[in-house]
Amino acid sequence: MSDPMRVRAAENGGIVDVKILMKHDMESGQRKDAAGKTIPAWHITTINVKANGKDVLNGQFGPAVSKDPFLNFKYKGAKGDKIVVSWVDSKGDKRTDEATAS
Amino acid sequence: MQRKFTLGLASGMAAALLMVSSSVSAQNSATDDIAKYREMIADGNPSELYEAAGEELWKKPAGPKNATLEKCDLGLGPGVVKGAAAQLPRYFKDTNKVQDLESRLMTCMQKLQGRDPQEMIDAPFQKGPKKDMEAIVAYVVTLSKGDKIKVSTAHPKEKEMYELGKRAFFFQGGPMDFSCASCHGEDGKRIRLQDLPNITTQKGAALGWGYWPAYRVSSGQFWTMQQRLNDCYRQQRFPFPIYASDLTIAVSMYMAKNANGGTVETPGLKR
Amino acid sequence: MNMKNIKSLLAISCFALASVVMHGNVMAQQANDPKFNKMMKDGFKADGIAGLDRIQQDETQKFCSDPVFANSKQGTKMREKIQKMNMDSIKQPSDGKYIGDWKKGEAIAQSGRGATWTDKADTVIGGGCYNCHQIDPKEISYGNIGPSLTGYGKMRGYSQEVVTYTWNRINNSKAYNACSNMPRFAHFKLLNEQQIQDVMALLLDPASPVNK
Amino acid sequence: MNQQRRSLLKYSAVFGLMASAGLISVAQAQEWNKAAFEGKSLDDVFKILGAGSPDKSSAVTLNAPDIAENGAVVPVGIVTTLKAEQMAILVEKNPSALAAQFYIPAGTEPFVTTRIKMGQTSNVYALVKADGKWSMAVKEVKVTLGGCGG
Repeated sequence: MSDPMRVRAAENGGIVDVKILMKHDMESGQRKDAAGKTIPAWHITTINVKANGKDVLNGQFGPAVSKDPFLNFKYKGAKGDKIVVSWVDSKGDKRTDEATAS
Repeated sequence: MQRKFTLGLASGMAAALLMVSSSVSAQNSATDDIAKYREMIADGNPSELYEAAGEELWKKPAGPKNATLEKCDLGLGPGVVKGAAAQLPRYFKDTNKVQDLESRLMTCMQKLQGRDPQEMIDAPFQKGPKKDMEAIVAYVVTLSKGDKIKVSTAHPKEKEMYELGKRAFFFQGGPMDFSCASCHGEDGKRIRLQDLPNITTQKGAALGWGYWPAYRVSSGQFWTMQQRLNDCYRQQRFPFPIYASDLTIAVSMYMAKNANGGTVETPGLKR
Repeated sequence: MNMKNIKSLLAISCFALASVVMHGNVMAQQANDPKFNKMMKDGFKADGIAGLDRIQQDETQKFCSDPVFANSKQGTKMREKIQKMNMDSIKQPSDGKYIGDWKKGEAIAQSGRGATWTDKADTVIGGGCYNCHQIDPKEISYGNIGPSLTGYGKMRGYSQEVVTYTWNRINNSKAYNACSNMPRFAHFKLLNEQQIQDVMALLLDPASPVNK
Repeated sequence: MNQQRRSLLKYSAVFGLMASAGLISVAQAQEWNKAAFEGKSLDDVFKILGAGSPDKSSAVTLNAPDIAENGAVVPVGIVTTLKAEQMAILVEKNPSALAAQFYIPAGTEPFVTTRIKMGQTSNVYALVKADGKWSMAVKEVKVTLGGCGG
């Protein structure tokens, strides 16, 4: 079961600045456990951001993106835009959260 | 910068004046670059993820009594969370003890929810009941962000705890002869590139106490003050400090009281 | 030293001696506090290689846990006693060799690992030298709790006197400064003889980057 | 802020449920570019992305620190004056060079910042695809050893 994201979106001069924090271990596949066994990679693979139903960003992550990923981008939009962020990870887990541009 | 330069001279050899000053400037540019790095990651502190989870846990009925923590008294009255972390540790009449945030939360979990504190004490950090504790701590300390640190030693037990903490701070042991003071007892010191606050001064104590609990970048974990202290003792090569023991509360009391007047900047974002 | 000083020194040491006899303690060093002792005893548990014996202080640690006394005039005699005790414990290299391999020494200086409760008994303990000292000028990540050691041999020369002093200092820094922040590497077997020879080479081999 | 977060949590619960029930398909537009992320070297990834050997361009800016205090979190941003359709972040000395890739629809600024892991000091590459052509910026980021190392 995945934990909620934090999504913040602030409009300024017709540009919406979106900041997303995702809760995910982003296991690299490079680490070993106490017994010396490699911990398999487990990471977010794709992330989709929509504003009012329209794609504003599509991202793809490899295992080299940091734990608890942070993403910041900007699009042309307005206050009140409904922003929906969804990710899928390499095990097929999913998470969707929403915020409103302020 | 001026101070570092002087220190570099003091610790260096007079015969190597030129060499020392050139390497000090290289060091200064390295520490400046580290400062830039910290600035770049300051926006978007993953502590927020824990804080949101903690608020949920605070309001969710749990434990054998199926109760929430909403009536928990952190020193400002039942249910008052805003500003509570800024005045801890403190003396509590009901337990007749000086408690830090985590030991007090254990009392609330026991009294309100009927949870066994020993389970919390024994759990490893970042797992099981401690995971809940960490999220709740993130929630509570965020609600003191920006407040002034104001810890009292007016009660005799608080004063006693402070003195015991001070003594523990200077207590040397282990195979490396370390005490807390070995690293945190002088101004302007570093381990590798990490600045070490001088916790014996108000300014240094505020830099340490004021920024923990924090999200720790190197481990990708949110660390409570208890875990921060625990890892200090690990690096000191001491035995394992028992969670929420008087020892840990006493050292916290020493740091917090010294930090009085500083600002609560928690949750911080640390290396 | 004038007469007055000698007199007061004598008075102090007599008094110190007397109080040792009377209380089993040294004058002005912080008193034994049962409450504190209990807090320490109840505050820790043994974990892996980090046993509770680690908070059983030896004389040096006890003395240095009271910096006010340790740095005071009254503490002078005790300070000297502790330094002598640590000096006497130092062994010169059994094979007569002081200088090993500086490359291995650099690796030892870089590592700050070992001896914690998350380590195993056979975890190789590092010297952790860069935690506190600047050494190879190419390493920018160094601490400043101890003095810079860059140019160590080049500045001091490579005389037997310098070599012996450096050997002693790495083996047991408390022989020169009772409450030095530097661990007693030989006393607590943190580094073995060969490892100390390698660290010596890092500082005192003319080919080491430290001396370039 | 609290009010906002509460509604956020409520919404996310609903959306999570919808997603798991298959009522909305999440991120349906994109398949993960497995081959590119599994490419070991820079050249491997360039080839898979169809980037050939991209030219360095002053129109592409890579924002990254000179020194990272910790390799686990290295902030990296790309910004460009070009009309970017795609952006990618590559780390030369990582076991797999490609760290992240972004598709920039019309209306979205050619600006993105994220955080990546670096195993050691390495060159970091910012790639931008605009008008069908790839350009890039390069910067070395030093990864230092911090703390007591224990």
